Amino acid sequence: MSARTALALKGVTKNFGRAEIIRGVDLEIRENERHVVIGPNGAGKSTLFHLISGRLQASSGSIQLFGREIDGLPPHRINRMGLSRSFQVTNLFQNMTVMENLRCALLWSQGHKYAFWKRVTSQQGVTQRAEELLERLHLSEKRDVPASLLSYAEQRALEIGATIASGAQVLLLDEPTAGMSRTEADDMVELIREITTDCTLVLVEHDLGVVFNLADRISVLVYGEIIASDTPEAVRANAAVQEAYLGTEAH
Amino acid sequence: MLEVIAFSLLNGLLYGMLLFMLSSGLTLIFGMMGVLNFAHASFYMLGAYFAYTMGLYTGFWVALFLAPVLVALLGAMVERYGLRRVHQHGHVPELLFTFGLAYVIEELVRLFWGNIPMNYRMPEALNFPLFTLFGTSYPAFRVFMLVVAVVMFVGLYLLLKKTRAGLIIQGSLSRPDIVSALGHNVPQAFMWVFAFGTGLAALGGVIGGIHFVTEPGMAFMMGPIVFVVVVLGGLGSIQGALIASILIGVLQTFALSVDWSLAALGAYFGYAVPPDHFFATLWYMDSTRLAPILPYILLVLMLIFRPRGLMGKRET
Amino acid sequence: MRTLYHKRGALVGMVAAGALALTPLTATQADEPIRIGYIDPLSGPFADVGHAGLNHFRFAAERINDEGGILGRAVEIVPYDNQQSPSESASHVQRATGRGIQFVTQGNGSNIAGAILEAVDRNNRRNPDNRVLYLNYAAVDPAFTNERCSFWHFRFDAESTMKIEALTTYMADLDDVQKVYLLNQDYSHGHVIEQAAEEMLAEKRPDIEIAGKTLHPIGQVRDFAPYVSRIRGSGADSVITGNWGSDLALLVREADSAGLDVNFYTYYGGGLGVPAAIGDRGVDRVLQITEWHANVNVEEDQPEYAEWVDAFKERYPDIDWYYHRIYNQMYMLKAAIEEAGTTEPKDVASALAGMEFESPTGTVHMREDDHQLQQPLYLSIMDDDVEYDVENTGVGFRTLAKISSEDAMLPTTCEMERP
Amino acid sequence: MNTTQERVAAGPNASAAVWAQRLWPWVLGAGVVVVMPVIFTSSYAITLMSHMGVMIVFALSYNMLLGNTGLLSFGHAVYFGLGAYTAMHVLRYIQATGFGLPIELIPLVGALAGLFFGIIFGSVSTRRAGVVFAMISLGIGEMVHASAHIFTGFFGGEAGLFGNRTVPSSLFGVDYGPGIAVYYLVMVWTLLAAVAMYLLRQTPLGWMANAVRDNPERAQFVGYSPQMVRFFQFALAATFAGLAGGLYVLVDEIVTDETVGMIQSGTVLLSAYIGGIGSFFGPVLGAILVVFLEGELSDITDAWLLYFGLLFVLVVMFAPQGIFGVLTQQFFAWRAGSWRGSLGPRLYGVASLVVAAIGVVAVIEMAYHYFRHWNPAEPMALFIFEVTVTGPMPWAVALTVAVAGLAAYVGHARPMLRRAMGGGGR
Repeated sequence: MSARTALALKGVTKNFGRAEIIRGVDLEIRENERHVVIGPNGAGKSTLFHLISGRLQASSGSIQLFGREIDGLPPHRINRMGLSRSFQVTNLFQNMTVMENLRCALLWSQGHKYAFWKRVTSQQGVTQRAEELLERLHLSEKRDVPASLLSYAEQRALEIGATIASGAQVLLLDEPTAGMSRTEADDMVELIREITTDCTLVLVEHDLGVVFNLADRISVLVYGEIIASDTPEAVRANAAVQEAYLGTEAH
Repeated sequence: MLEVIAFSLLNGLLYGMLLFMLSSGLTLIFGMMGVLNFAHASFYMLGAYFAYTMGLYTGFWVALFLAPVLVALLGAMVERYGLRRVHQHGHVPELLFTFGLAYVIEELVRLFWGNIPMNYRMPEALNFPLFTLFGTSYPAFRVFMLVVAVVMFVGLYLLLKKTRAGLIIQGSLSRPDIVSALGHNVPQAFMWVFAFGTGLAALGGVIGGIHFVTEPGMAFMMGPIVFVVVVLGGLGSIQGALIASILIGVLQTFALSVDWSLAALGAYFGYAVPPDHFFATLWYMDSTRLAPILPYILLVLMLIFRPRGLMGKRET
Repeated sequence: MRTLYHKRGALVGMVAAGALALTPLTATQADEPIRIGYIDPLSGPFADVGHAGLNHFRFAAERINDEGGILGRAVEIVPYDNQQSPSESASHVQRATGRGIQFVTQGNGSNIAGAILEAVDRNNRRNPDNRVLYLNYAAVDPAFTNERCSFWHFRFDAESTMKIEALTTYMADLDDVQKVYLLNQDYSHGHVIEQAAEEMLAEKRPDIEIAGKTLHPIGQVRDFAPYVSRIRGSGADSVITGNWGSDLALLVREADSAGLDVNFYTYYGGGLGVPAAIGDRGVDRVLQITEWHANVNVEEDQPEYAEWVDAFKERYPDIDWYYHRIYNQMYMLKAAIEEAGTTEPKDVASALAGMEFESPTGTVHMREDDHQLQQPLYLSIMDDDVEYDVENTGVGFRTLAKISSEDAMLPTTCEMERP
Repeated sequence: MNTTQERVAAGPNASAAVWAQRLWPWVLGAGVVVVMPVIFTSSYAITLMSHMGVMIVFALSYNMLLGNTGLLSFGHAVYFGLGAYTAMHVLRYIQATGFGLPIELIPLVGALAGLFFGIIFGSVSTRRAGVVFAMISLGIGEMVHASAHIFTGFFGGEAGLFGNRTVPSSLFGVDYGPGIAVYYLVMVWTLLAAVAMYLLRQTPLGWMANAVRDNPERAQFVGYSPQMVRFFQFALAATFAGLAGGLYVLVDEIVTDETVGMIQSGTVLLSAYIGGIGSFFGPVLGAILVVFLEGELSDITDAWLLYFGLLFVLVVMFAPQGIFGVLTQQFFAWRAGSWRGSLGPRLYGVASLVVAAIGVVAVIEMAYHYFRHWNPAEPMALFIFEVTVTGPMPWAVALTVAVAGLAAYVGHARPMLRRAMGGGGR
């Protein structure tokens, strides 16, 4: 395990009016770790992701990415610092083709920024990277199909692809296998495993099969608090977790 | 000076209440359906014309009730056969639809009633000076306008606070997803809200048509100001619409009645811009000439610094 | 993302649209009627004013044609709808010259007139073999016969400062005029009146106090209550206003309902739509300065011209013969063409310049220096006991004073370039 | 519609043949530009076509906002008008001082002014999209228009400003007095601007503009600030609008407050939308159509504004992809062979609609005659007939035609068409 800390949350809270959704979360995720956050519905998992990715601002506490404070920054700034995320609900450029989606995802990291003096399709670097990604996502056949016409599993795969395209070191994946059949979910796990070899991965996941298959470490979030954060084995054995979560959901 | 202030307040209040009649309907429609109805002022105009024509046969008092109902029915049809169809394409086409509708309504009004102002006068029963203040007589009709506007506000307030449908409407102004609580027939609910909103505008027209002028340009004149009020007051807030209406009414009336300029203000603090300075035109400009752009400056500033408006519960 | 084939349709469309443009382009022929391009608003908010003017011109043209036309050729009025837009008007000038039209006329709006004047000058400079004359029947900005004067422009209405000159001369003789309020629209027309009225009153009656002067946005004020309370606050006994249309009607109505007792000295108290909107509220209160009004025919016993006015009323029951200058303009044009023996604009212009013409109101004179018609003016007041009412309201105008053309005459700064 | 294959054809691996295919519309466009004035020689027609060029640039710049970036603006004329005013001031400056800027470059002055004001107003208005942006643009539009009457020094009051295009020197020694010379100058600029805007759509910024339009959140999570993307697009669109304003000055040699006004803003919105905001060439078609209708239809009928409004409403309701979109759709359908077997019903459908339209037009024209003519009893010319509208007969006939056409379409042709297309499409 690497010594560096990729993502560190200290005493993060989030209120919506009087409702306290996140109640003081401390979390440390090391570089190149595959970290899964689990917890019952309404525990605040998605909110936590929104806080980390900059979609929401924490009410208090600090969030650091590689030692730099990111709370309060807009999402695109956080993204440029090396953090990328996928969504629970498919969130693509629906009118664009698969290839175009990937290209868009690559533009910033390839340094093209807001350029209006060069054509996208003439940028060999972008094209090459996009083609590679297509290969790895097993979407080469669908290269020029609009995203909206892809199957659900393909859309999810493309979403993962768009997430990793920028070469971010830290990836947040929000329920990547939600709504998938068993085999589709297995394929997705396999894909994630393949394409995230040298990234730090933070997942929210319900499917416990996926969780224990993929995770290096697991954090359990219940009612806005982390009640355990440890290796899969240790979490499985943790009595508090069993009571609060596994006990109620996984008979 | 005192009389200028008193009259400006009275007239500003009056103008504000008229603005409120229009904007309350629009804020309902906008808040619930997300449709920023460009043709809203056109329904105000139709209210005036309908009431005028009807009044020739039935007299003013019948027209006062009948014209808004007719316009509301027309509004319901516009929603049912026009907006609902466009709705599936998204909000921008909806906006554009109402934009085009405003053109068409204006042309139709010109066609049927001509370009010249209508001879739409107040009923004889209200055509007398009610009281005299500082030597100026105050017509009874204006007081009547105020009464109608206040009655409307109270009625609307009770409707929204005391009835079930009202509570749901009120809820959905801040949380559009609640609309489904209206039951399974959301489209029909939309239709009636649209009809109700246009009916309110028409009521404003029945009265405003007398107070101002009933002519084909009246919608174009009123339209942008109503937007300003709705945005300023805050999305879906009836109280906000009331405050913003009165604010704009009083502000514009005051700017017109009182001699005032930045230079006067500057002189008060012992500062002056040299007359050949680039901003000198603005600096020495009379407030009367600046009055027309005041609402738009307010609008732009409000949208930049507080897009939710004065009392809005969520952003537009 | 985008496909190639989109483009073909665009070009097909372009070609199709272009093909349609062929229709209006017709060639000129020599023996056709003498055509006068009438450029005024025929759609939109000012359409009624434009149509009223058009009917005046058509009526006059028919009369001339019944009398045998000009040089044996018929006169035809060709309407162009300018939508009250300066740029649209300028392009209509171009369109008219393209069809070989040699005379254009316009009246509504000095901004429009400025654009037309510019377009006409430019055309005559660039296309010497296809010139056009601009006959201005109502745009009163003094600039057109002063610093912006042109050989190709003739004005048949009295320009704004002439009217103010006549108004103030009359007011100077009234002892009960003590405090005057100047309320005008915020554009050049209103600015000219405000400035000229202040200067001339100061010169003729230094004891008259300008109680206040206000400019308001044109065509946008719906509620004149604030202005009326300002006038009242100033203690004025008279108001001079160049307002027209609803800006005047609303002002007078508001003054009436607030019980404000002042006299309104106006330019356009009898203008289209105003009497109908003011009604009898204006009686003994609204005065106007014009080159003519219908009851002049009664007062000065002009049965022939009265017949003309009656015939017009019979033909167009909704409006009245209002533009006496159109009568002057058409008959002076006829005389000029007959004198020149040709419709060539340069020759007609030379004939028109300096022409004296016997009009029902007396001799009028087209001054050669600036092409401004010098004519008598009438100051009249709204009255409900007159033979000719206006707009079927039962209210008409009665002459208070006739100002001879010598008294209304003003010097000009025009330095005309003649070809 | 099989979009996949076309996308492949238009993809990045374009061969020389594809390049030729890409270029031919531009070559054809240039050809049309050269040929048109030979066919339509009157000075008015040439001015009309020059106006079309100006409007094309303006409408294309508008579509950079609405079509590409999803920003609905009600105040785009601000940049057109301010560009025009600035160009006019420079033209007058040249007149007054003999300053040596050649006339061919004056439109660039307009473009720079557009850019300048685009940066100023864009920085405050592009923070949000949607209704907030639309409202701010409306507010700024009203503000600038009202200012035109207040700051008469710059705007020249209601009379506007005049200039003379023949005064400045020419780079190529051309005399720009005749309209035809200006026409070619305008067209060269129009083509240049159109090509530039076409290419802009293919740049990273152009792509991200689409991305931000469709999904601003996703765009943020690939590193782009939606606000910045909107801002850049806005400033560029304002630049091209200013360029159009500069061209306008050369054509008309007059600028008035209506160039910054709401009506101008509305016209460009109508042009772009009627043509079709989904494709690059939609606004081109729309601009040509709108300028043509404004110039010609108003001479033919008093009801032209009504037709204009109805056309717009119908497009919004039934063809949100715009006229160009409908044409291309039909073109694809034809290529794909789906007209086969449904040609009869298609023609029948179109014919029934045309009949309905004729009936409606007849009713409107008669109504205008009845309500607006000083003497409704006077016979009027309607198509090839002469009718007297005070009697019931013409109304009955016209209404019958309209209703019959519509009924035939709704009740018969449309179901038939659906059946035929349902069968033929597979």
